[in-house]
Amino acid sequence: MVPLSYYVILSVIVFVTGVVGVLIRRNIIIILLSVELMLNATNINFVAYSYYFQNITGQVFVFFALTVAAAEVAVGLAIIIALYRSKSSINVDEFQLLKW
Amino acid sequence: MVEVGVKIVLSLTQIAVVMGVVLLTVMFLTLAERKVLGWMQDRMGPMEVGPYGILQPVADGLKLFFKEDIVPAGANKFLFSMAPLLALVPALIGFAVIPFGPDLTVEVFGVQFKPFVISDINVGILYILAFTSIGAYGIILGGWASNSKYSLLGGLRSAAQVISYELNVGLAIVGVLLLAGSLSLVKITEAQTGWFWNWFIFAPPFPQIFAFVVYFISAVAETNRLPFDLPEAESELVAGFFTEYSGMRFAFFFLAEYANMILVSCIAAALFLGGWNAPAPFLQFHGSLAHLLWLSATIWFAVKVYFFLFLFFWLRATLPRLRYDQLMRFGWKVMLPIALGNILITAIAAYLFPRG
Amino acid sequence: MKLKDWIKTIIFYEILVGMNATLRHLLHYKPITLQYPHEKRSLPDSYRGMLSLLRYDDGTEKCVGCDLCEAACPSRVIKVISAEVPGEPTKRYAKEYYMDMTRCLFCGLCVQACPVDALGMTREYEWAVYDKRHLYLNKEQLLAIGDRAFPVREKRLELQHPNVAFFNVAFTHLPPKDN
Amino acid sequence: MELFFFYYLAGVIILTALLVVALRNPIYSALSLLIMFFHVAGLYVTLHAEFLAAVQVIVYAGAILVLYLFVVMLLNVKREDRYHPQFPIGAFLGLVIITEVLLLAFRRSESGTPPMPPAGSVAEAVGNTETIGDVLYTTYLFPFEVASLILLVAMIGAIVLAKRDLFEA
Repeated sequence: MVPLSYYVILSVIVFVTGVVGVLIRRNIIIILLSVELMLNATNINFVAYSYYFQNITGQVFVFFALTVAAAEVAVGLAIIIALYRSKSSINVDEFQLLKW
Repeated sequence: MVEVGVKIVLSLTQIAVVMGVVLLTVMFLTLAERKVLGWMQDRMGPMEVGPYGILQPVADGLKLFFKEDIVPAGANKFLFSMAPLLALVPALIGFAVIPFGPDLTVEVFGVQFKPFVISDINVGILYILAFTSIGAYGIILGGWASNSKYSLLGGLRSAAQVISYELNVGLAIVGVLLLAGSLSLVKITEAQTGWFWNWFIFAPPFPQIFAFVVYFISAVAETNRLPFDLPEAESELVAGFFTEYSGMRFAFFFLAEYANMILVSCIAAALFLGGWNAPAPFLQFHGSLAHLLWLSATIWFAVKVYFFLFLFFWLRATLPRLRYDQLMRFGWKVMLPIALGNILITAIAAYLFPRG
Repeated sequence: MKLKDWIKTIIFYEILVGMNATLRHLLHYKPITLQYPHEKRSLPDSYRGMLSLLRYDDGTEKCVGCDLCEAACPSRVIKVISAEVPGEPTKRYAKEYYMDMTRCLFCGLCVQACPVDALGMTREYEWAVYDKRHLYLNKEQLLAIGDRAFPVREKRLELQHPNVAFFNVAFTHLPPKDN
Repeated sequence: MELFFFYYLAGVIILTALLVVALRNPIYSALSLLIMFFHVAGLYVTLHAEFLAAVQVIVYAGAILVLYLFVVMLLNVKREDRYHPQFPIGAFLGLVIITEVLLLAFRRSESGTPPMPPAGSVAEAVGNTETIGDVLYTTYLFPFEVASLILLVAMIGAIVLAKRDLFEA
């Protein structure tokens, strides 16, 4: 049997990888991919806890997370396309109109 | 430990047999398609290799095997080599949950063994849907990695088409799942035993005939067959996403297309036409011959699958290719509402008249 | 009427009609294919196949080197180098005669242009070669084709008229046929 | 045996997650994410969540990632040359969080890990899909409806954002 803490550690490592990806990448598509990484990390946690506590609620919430991820991708990619149309670039450093 | 060994050996044998049958069927299909198309168009089809051309698939296979393997200049070599595998593996892996015959259990060296289904998992249908959705990667990556505009256009078209029609396939299946109350193909087939009016296409509470039509049209579109073969439209895009492929890599794409055809035919037979069940109980071996039930059952299954495969060829011989916007409009504005309405009505019917 | 159309759409009426047509052809299977290398079509006499140069029955060439075929050819297939017949200053013949069959489109204009009927179109069409240069034919090759394709030359009687048959000098010993 | 499967799946998941962040070519990043999704689905299977495993592959690998690839190919971006200048800060933050969590995980507070579930427990007996369906359509019916509303809003939003001349026509 695999101890629950292993799953937690795995999920944290993946989550932090996602966070670092958001911080250090400049390609907006890869930033979105990193967000997917973070969502998956939480999902792993949910499922592991659901199994160890014998409570199906965790899996239901993974289901909701999937829904939200799908919505996020649809809107996010639409925004990327709109940005690319106006700036001809997907480098986040160039989108700085709101920067002071 | 011995049991695990026996289990592994049995499973591997089963997989080898199923793959062998599938690949043999693919070989036969390549010939049958050309022959049937020829006959429907008052031609003869291949006649040269062997008597009446029956050795043509062997000749084709040998030709493709010994052809020069070309990687176009500027192509992404790694993805270019990976794409055919990504297309072929999902097509073959789906056969793992198809029940080819009755749900018998045989004991071999103390190991429980089901000879006619490789693996009866309780999310069988979802498993197949999951892996067919991976098939789109082979197409889209093959198109992108070829470094050719025809391939790229074909790949992008195909990805859009496969995703749109996969949705309709999934929604069309839901009606059957509601009536059967299970996601396992074995259980779904078993729910259709008896006379042919128990088949889900004619099932009493609400016949799934609309779901069946939606499923079949979407399956034709998903396997990129005519009249929905836009990704590989010869007259517009040369050959679509595999324009730049030659030799064995081309053969893999080809195999994937035909294996996908067989897979969707098997699913259609199992979900809508009762799988291995005969139209009437007395058409199976029974009574003193009951121990041969598996034989007649597999034959019935094969008959149904081959009927669908023939339908594929028949449609190809009859219908012209759709335009791309027509294809998309048909998928989203016609097929999708019909599938959703079918789910609604089936749910109400299943609630009012629960089965068994 | 509206309802009828709607029902037809629902049951895929048009598609079923089309599928019926294809199935009928499958069941009443009468192929129109010819297994070409094994069986061949019988060609009409007026088939426009390979070009050839013709001879008279006594073996002399019909061609008088007038260059009209070269002028008539739309694709510039033909090249004629004409010369005097040695010792007979009034008569000319084609000293060299070339045809670039890679460019020929088999229109038959050269045959119609020829005043002495020296060109003919045979019924040969199996002229696939591995080297394009093999299709650049000289006079000997063209005459060989003519000999092969027209072993017996039927004379066209209207050309026996003295005004027309001015060039047909080789046939003077034959009595003119009456119509 | 289970531990071996866990180590394999976890190893591949971590490796591909790092590759997603580290690779320069967006297409390769998306493909490593694809491999990661598959192994996460495998992890779900070892945790007896077959339904979620299938949905993970269908939704993430079959729909979401294809959309990403679609956009990458549509925009046809040249590969990015450098990481962001705030690379050291990001790496430092990541290290800090990871060490913190590792310390917490290995401290083993008095509550400890929960007991192992008994074999043949509820989730396995009823069938994973049925259990999820039951809970989803009774206890969590309202969140379910909200989720469908979110999807509808996202669909409309995506169309409005991506359509070039929605208001000109």
